[in-house]
Amino acid sequence: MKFGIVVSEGPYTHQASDSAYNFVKAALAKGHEIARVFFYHDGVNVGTRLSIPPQDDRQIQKQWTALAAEHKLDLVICIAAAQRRGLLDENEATRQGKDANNIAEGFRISGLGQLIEMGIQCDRTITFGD
Amino acid sequence: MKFGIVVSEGPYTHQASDSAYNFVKAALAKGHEIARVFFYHDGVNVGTRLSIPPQDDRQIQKQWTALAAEHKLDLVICIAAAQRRGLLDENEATRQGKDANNIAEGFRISGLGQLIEMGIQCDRTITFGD
Amino acid sequence: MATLHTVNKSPFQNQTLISCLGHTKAGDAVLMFEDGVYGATKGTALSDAVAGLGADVKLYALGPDLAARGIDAGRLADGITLIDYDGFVDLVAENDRTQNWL
Amino acid sequence: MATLHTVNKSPFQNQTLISCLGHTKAGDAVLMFEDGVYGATKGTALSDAVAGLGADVKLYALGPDLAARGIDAGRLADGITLIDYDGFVDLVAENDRTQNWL
Amino acid sequence: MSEIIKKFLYVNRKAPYGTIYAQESLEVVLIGAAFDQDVSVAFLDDGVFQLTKGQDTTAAGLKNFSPTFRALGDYEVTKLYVEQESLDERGLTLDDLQDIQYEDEDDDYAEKPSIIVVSRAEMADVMADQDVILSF
Amino acid sequence: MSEIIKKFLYVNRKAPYGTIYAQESLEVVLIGAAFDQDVSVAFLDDGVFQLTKGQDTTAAGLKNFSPTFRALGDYEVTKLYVEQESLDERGLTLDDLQDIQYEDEDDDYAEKPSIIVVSRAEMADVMADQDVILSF
Repeated sequence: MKFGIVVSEGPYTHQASDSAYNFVKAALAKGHEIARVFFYHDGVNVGTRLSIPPQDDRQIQKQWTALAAEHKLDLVICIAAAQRRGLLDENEATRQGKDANNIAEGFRISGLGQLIEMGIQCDRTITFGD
Repeated sequence: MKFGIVVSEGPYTHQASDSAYNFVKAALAKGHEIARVFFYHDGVNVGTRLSIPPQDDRQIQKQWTALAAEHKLDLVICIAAAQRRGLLDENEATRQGKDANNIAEGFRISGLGQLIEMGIQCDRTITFGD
Repeated sequence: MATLHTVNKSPFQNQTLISCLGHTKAGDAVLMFEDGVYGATKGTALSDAVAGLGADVKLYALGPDLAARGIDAGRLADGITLIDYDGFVDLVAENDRTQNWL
Repeated sequence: MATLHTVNKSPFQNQTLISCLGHTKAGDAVLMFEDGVYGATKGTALSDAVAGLGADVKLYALGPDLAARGIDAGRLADGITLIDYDGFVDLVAENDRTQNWL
Repeated sequence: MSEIIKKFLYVNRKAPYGTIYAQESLEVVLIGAAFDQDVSVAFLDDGVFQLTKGQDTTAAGLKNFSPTFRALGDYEVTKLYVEQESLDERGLTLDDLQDIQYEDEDDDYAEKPSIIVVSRAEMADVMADQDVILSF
Repeated sequence: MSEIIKKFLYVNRKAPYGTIYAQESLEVVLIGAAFDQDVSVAFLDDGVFQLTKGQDTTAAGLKNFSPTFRALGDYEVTKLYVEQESLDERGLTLDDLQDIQYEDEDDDYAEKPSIIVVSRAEMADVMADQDVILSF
C-alpha cells in the first residue's frame, strides 16, 4: 500500500519526527511504499544540517538522511514554512540574497502542492504532529 | 526595576516571542532596565538571520536586532538548546566542523549559566513560552 | 508578598488555567494573555469554574490579545480587569514574583 | 468504512482524547501513542470517561511509548490492546482513513 | 491538474494567533483549492475561534489573517463545517462569526453562506465520509 | 560564584518524551546547581510522570534521561516537591516513582529521600515562598 507521511513538529522538541521515523521504518519493512514525507510547520527544522545533538542522543537529521538514501525516499520541505523559519537550500539562499544555507543531504525544498498531490496519490495519509 | 526575560518558543510558531517583544518595549518605555533576554528551547530560533517571513508579516528577528541596537540589550541564545536545533555562530561552526552559521546580528551564544545569573541579578524574571 | 501568575493557553483545550487557579494565594494576581484570554469571557462552559476558583485573586486580561481574537470588552466576565502592556509591566513590578504557567 | 484515530497528548493536560472519542463511529479504532498513552491506564481520574466514551470503538496503545514512560502492561485499562509499530502500520492499512487528532 | 477526485477534509481545532497552526492551515487550503478536489473545512473545539469577526491584531503586533476566510469562496472552497457544541461551550453564536459567502454558479451566482453549522454527531458523519483528513 | 542567595524553584508540569521540556528543564537544574542558590524542584500535574521508575526508551528510539534524577543529590539538589493530588488523579503512588536519595552531610552522610510529597495547598505555599520561579 502507498503511504504519505506529514511531519509537522521540529526534532527533539516534539516526539513527532521520531514517531514518523519509526513508523516509516516499520512500513517499509512490511513492504509498503512511502511515496513522500512532507515536512510542514516546525517539521521543516528536521532538515537542517547544522544541528549538533549531544553524542549520546539520537541524530535525527542523519537518521532521515540515511533512511532516504537507503530507500530512495522523497523528503520534501515546504518552502513557505521553511522561509519563515530560516531553512534554505543553495538556490533559495541565492535568490533571496542570503549568505548561507542549511539544508541537509537527502531533503529538497518544494511547494505546498506537493502535500496535496501526496494526499491524492497515496492510499493513506498520516500526520505526525502536536 | 531590573527585569530578566526568558523566551522559550520559536518565532511565528508561537506568540511567545511577540509577547516578549511587546513587554520589553513597554518596560523600557517605563524606564525599567532589561538586563538580559535569554532564548531557550525553541526560542533559540528567534536568532536565525536566514528567515524570510512574508513581506506583509512582522519581521521578528529584525525587530529584536533593532531593539537590541537601540537599547544595548543583551540577547543570549543558550548554546545547548542551539546546538540541538542547528543555530550556530561563526566560532561554533568552526569548532564543530560545520560549513555555515546562521546567527543574526545582535544575538550572542552562551551557556545556561547566563540564565541562572540573570535570575540572581534581576529583581524579576518573566518567561514567555508555551 | 504576592505573586503574579500568567496563563497563556485556552482553558477549553488545556488544564493550565484550572491548575493555576488551584495554586494561587489570596491577594495574588492572575493575568490571562495570548490564547489564555479565552478564559476571561462570560457565558462559557468554564465561566463558573473560573469565577469560583479565582474568588480571592485579582483577575486581569490583556487588551491587545483580546482585540486580536475579536473579543470585545462587553464579553468579559464580571471582575476581570482589562489592561495593556503598560499594565502588564506594572503587575510584574508590583508583585514580588512572577509565575508563568506554561 | 472505518477510521483509525490517533491521539498523542496526555488527557490530563489536554482535551484532545475526549474530543476524539466524542467524534468516533462504531467500529472505529483509536490508537493512543506518545503522551497519549497516559489515557490508556486504569485507576485514574479519567479512566471511567475513556471507558464510557470509547465503548463502541477498539482502543489501542503503542508499546514502545508505554515502555518509555515506565507504564507496564499491568497498568493498562481493560479493553486496551497493546501493539508495536508493526501493529500501528497494520491499523493504518486496515482502516479506510486515518484521522490524527493534533 | 488531476483526474482523481478525492474528498479532502481540513480539520481546525486550535485557536488563532497563540500558535501558527490556524494560519498555516489556511495556506494549505488555499493551495489545495487549485487541485480540483472535493474540499471541506471543519472547525471544532477551539478551531471555531478562528472565524470570529472583529479581529484586530494591531496592538498585539501580529498579522491579521482572518479576512482571508472571506476569500475562500473565490477559490471554490464553500463548505465550512462549524460544530454547534463547540460554539455553545465557548459562549459563541453564529452571529459572533464572520459572514462568509460564496457565489453559486449553478444558481445564477446567488450569494450563499459557506458556513454550515452541524451537531457533534453530524461532524462525526462528515469526518467519516472523507478520503484524506489533514489536521492542524 | 555569587554572594546573593536566592530561592529558585523549577516547576515541572509536563510529561517526559512527548516534548523536550522535561529534559531541558533538568539541564537547567544541573547547571543551576553550580551557583550555590537555595534550589527546589516542583513536580505537579503531568510533571509527576517524569519521576516514574522503569522508563525504557529503547523501542521508542529516544534518550532515557530519567537516571539523571537520581544524580541530583550529588549536585546538592535535594528538595523535590511532588504533589499528592497530581499523583492521585493519575493513578500513581510514591511506589511508582524512582527512589531518589541524597547524603545529608549535616547528619553523618545518612541517606535521606529527596522526594517530599505535599498537598496542593502545601505546593502553593512552596511556590509563594520563592524569589525566582522558572517554569517548563
